[in-house]
Amino acid sequence: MSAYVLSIVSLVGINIILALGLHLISGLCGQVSLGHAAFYGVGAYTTALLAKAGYPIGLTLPAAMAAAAVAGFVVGLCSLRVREDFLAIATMAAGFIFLGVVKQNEALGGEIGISGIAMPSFGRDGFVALELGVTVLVILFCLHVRRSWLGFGFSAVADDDVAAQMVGVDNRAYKLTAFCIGTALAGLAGGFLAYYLRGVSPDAFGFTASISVLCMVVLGGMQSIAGCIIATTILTLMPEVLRFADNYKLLIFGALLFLTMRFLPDGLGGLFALARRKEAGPS
Amino acid sequence: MMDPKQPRPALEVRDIAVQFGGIRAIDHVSFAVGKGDLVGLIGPNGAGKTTMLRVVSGQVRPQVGQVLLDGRDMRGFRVAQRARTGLGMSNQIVRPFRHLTLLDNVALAAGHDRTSSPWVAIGSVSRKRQRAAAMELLALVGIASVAHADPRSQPLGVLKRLEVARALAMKPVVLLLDEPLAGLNQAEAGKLADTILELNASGVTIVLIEHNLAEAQRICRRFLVLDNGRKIADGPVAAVMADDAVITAYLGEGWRNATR
Amino acid sequence: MKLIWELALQGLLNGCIYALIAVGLVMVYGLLRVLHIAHAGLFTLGAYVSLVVTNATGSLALALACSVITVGLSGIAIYRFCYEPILSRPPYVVLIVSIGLFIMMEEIFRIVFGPYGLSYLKPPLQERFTILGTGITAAELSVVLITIVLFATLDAFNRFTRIGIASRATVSDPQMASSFGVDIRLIRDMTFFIGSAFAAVAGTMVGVLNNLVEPTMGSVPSYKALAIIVLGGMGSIRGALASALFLGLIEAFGTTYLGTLLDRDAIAFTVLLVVLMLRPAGLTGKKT
Amino acid sequence: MLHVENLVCRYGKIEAVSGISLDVGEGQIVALVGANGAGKSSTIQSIAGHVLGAEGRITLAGEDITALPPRERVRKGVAIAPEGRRLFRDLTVHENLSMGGFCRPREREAANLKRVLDLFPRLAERIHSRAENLSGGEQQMVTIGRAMMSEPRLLLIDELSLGLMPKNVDLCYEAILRLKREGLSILVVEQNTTKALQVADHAYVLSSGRLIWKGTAAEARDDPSVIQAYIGSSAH
Amino acid sequence: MVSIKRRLLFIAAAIFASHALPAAAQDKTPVKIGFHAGLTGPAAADGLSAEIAVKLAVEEANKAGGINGRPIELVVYDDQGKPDQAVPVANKLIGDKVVAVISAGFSAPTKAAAPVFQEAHIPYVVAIALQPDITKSGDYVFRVGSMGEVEGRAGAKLIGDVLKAKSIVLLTIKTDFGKTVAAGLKGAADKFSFKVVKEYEYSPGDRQFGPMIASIKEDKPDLIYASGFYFTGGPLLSQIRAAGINVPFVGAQSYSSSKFIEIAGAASDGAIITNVIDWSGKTPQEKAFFEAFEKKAGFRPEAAGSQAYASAEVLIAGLRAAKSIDSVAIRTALAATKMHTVVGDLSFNSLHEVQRSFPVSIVKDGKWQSHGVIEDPVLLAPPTQ
Repeated sequence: MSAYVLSIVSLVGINIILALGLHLISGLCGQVSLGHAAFYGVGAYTTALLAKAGYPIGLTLPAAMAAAAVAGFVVGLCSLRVREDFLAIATMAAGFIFLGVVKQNEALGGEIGISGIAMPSFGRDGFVALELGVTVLVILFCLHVRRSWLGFGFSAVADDDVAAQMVGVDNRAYKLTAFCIGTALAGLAGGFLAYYLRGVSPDAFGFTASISVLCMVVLGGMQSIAGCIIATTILTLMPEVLRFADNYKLLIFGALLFLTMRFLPDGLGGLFALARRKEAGPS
Repeated sequence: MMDPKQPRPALEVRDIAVQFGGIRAIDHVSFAVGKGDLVGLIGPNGAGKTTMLRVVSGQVRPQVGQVLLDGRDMRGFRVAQRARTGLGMSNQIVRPFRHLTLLDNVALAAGHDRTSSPWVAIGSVSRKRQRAAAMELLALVGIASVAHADPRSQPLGVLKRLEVARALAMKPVVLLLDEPLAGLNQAEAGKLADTILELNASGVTIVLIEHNLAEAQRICRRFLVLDNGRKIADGPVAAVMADDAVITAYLGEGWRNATR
Repeated sequence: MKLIWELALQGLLNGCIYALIAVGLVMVYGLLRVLHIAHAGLFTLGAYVSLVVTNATGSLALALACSVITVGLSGIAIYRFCYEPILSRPPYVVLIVSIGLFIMMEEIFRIVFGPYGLSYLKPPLQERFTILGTGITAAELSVVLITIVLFATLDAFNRFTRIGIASRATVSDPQMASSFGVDIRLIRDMTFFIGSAFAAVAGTMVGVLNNLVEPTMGSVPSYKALAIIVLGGMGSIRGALASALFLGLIEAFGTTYLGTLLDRDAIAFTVLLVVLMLRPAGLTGKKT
Repeated sequence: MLHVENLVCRYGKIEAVSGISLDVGEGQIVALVGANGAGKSSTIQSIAGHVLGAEGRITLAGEDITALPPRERVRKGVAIAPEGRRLFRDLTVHENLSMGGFCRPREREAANLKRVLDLFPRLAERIHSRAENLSGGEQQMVTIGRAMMSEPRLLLIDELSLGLMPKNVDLCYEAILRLKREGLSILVVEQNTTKALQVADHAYVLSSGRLIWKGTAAEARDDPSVIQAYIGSSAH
Repeated sequence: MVSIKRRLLFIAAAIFASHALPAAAQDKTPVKIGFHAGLTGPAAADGLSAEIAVKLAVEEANKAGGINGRPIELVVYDDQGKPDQAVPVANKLIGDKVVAVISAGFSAPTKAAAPVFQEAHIPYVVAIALQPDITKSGDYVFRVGSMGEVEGRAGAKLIGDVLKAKSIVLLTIKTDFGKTVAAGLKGAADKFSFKVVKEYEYSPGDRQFGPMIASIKEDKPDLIYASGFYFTGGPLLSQIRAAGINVPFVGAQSYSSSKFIEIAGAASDGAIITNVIDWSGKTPQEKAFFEAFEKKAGFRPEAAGSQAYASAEVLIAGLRAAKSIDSVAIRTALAATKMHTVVGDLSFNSLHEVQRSFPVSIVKDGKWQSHGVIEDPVLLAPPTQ
């Protein structure tokens, strides 16, 4: 595989981890978040700082997950007080505050960011292998969560959080768990991104980034892990595929987003469900 | 009104008062429900029945008073904790989980030990046992044949039964049923009422809020009547229904002259 | 002391622009519970139409009229073609549609008008006045006056005309309004028209104030206006005006005194978050 | 005035009303009674046009209005005072009343308003209060007044006395008796059977979406089976 | 006024005529040069201008015989201004077998791409990205754009020596560019004996500066130095003037777009910047560039376009000098660059940061005009580590 393909593939992997994190929060547990990139950033910055300090990848990535999960827990606690649109905007606020703090803090590199992170000792191919391996593990983990009683509880909370309580599912604990796991995954993705870019700069974690992750999750269909993975892959590859379209790339991206949701509101997951039903229909 | 044979009531409500803004929804009401009892909580619209139920279930915090479930004070217990402590609840307006099959709706409740905390929940996958239990419950309420259906495609009668089955799956000490018969036709209502009666006969303590007085009278042993937030009667069904205060509450002032 | 007075004035000025932008979002949210991000694209469209027409004809007044009409009609078109068919969907579906639309609009502006932004050939409203010891340009003064006049007019329209009352009634209970003879679709069209027209005015004034109309000029309003409708309690026009002015003041004083701690957006959103935690339904919102 | 034939309403798969026919004569008060969930509200809402996909035939003074949307029906002369009152909470009393007359020419608003304030003098004092700040009784008066502003030929009132103090219930009933004397046809859904049967000319009793009894109100008052249908037991 | 020092003209190594290299003339396969910039998204304005400039340079070079007889082929990719897009773009360019790459991308994408090129040993010439760490990626990375820190020092000399201001207010745009310029300027303030009485920061998204200007009035500075871009600087300057503050307004090369004057209108008169290019167009080379660019683009080249053009000049000269497409040879040739470009005479230091002087430009009669030059090889020496 050429370096180009490898770099694209690892970017897809990072985005899948990131999007699956949001999928847990917004798709499975129903808490729409407009601030997911902040946790991506927390992970990336944690990794960057530790890696610069000389810690190995085996330590920086878990630390990134932990830091992002703690941040996720705090935001989750705040968000328990608000619902739906208010929740979306509260998480958006969290994203802006994260960015404001990072940009103003020279210890975090301020506007300049952090650079010069060394590739892990096992080299670039090893890194890509590790990253893809972890991506697979994350996918398996998400599939497990979905199949487990945790996912069962999440879907109940997403569906109707009052009814969930009536069957003994503590909606607060579940929402917080979703936030912690989902943001930990975002932190993990951020950690990989820091190595991938050999550095971090604040603008990669702004509102636009949060929106594009949400687009991946929604386009995939809020309920479907496969849909989420496919949508993430498509959206990540889109700039590559659309290189020919040059000047019209973003326009096509916007149009695709608009048209898909306008005419296929259940996303790709909805499309699969439709196909399955058609298949199952005649028999 | 405790049954002397029962040492400890399954559910006890002590001196509950609830005020919304300037309106007193419940005005210092107390009652107890003995184990194995089947009590109808009745009263005209706006009497405070649903508020009372929400107080018991933990959705509304009363200004004054206590709720005891099986002798345990429920103060500070949120809805989910109460549910796990043994309060089975069904909703007046059905609230199935729309994205789960009927079977899974019940299985989720049957697995309340699995969902007790996210840590426990993530560790277990198999739903086999809970689905088996759920299937039994669906059979018990008579909807096993549509166990794998999508709740959105089911008629109200089925969903009402689903509510009951889901509440039962919590293995409740007390089952609170909020208008399980509302919206059902005569035949359906009669059948569901029979089911409720059977459940009670098998040992489940039931508190039933019901507007369908005909069915309620048929199955309940005891009626508890609320009107304007106050308890106006409590006792055996026949006695309560003969009570002038109760009939006045239902039919309005002057019914006696009118019917003569 | 003079500084505080000037900061307050500048804060209110920014607040006025926020209010003009946010009012459409608030009206749409009140009526449809839709977060209409593409509204920020209409704001940009308004700025472009005004600039192009002014540069072609030399008349800002004519340009403003064109802008209001074009943008108002575009607002209706967005409602009819983009939102109306998916209103029954969960809110995030409409949100993503709106975001997609906004991205498309920004890109179309970039492709049509170029990425560098356009300026007025002869920038209008550049005269300077001194009021209460403070210098103010005609453009700034116009923003304040326009805001006062438009909001007073809108308030009067909503309170004293039948159709205005009907639109408030529709926000309160669409089914009942309909059962007394109100054509709900007409009200929605009207709401989109008025809200978008306000955005057109805001876009025009921002274009004049900055003498620059850029394809991306809607980005900041796209999220800032969301903060305003939340602060204002979602759906209340007066609440939006109050919270827009409040946000303008917070930013003016915040950037001056806390600028080294947090940037403007972070200050605004910190306040938003604090307000949300204390009053989960917004500054002026009622608990529902 | 109103003729309903074989009305069926479904919500999804739930059939709330299964084939009801009823008539309201000109200048009559007709009471529709029955237990909760009997289908009374669905019936009255179908007549107002609020229920999508109601089947059957509804005619107003011989004119078929079955297919008309609510805003057309109100022009034809059907006005509703709905259950739970559903005032426009953020609007003042005056604005609420003005909305009631939305489908009529503005010139007639003043005259209609005078009529309503004449009917409920108490509203004149609260004319500029926001609807949500009114007491329950006042709200019910605004609800009826709002319906009257549309110059109806048929007034539909859903759960007139629900949650009202007895004094206010009496006030409202006096008002509708007065409207009846002025020639208005009124269909009232009531759970306060006694009160309804005192003022009504005719009564229909519903149970589980079906019509189980009909006759004059006087007969209803004397027929113990009506009470039985309602509370479900032979109380006396 | 400004003492215009005599410019030293280097005989650039690059001005070898192609016929001077007879042996290579037979090989006609194109030499591929990579180019990436943000051509869509928020970086598009600079990116597109840079693309025009680089294409122009390549066309001209091809007309002049290409690289020793081989035509140059430019491979252009859009990094969208995003770092995560820049890594695949870099790898794709490597896959396309480019011999060297020019970046007119912003800091974040360029910073992400630099290590990739370094590891692939592909010479990478950075035109406008100012993030200080970029050249630290390794010895294959060169920067033609001056570092913010250096430009800040040039600004300090302009303020203290030329404009003789004593107390200034510093308005810093919150980008890596603004922050590094501010750091350089503050560091040199003592040396040029003026005081920064107050520093304000603002965001690139800001267009309304009322509160800040109200506060500046209280500070009563002799001069205002504001880093920023034409789209912030234009509105900022006109608002400063509208508020009645009439002290000199000084900025950096990022205002050099004619849009700046268009936006600020009459208020722009007298604004002074440290520039990348001498607007007088005194040398035929500059004049030709201005004319050709304007013909192609429809507007005058600004900093991004000029620096991108200069980057292409440097790279093409380096390729010609290397006489081979071997990466070490190209790198060595680039490192030895000492030539006159449209942005003046330049050379690289040990870190491959550019060493050059700063022409000063002033707005007069609605046009950027030459206003001398800041020359001080010691002061303007870029850091070596």
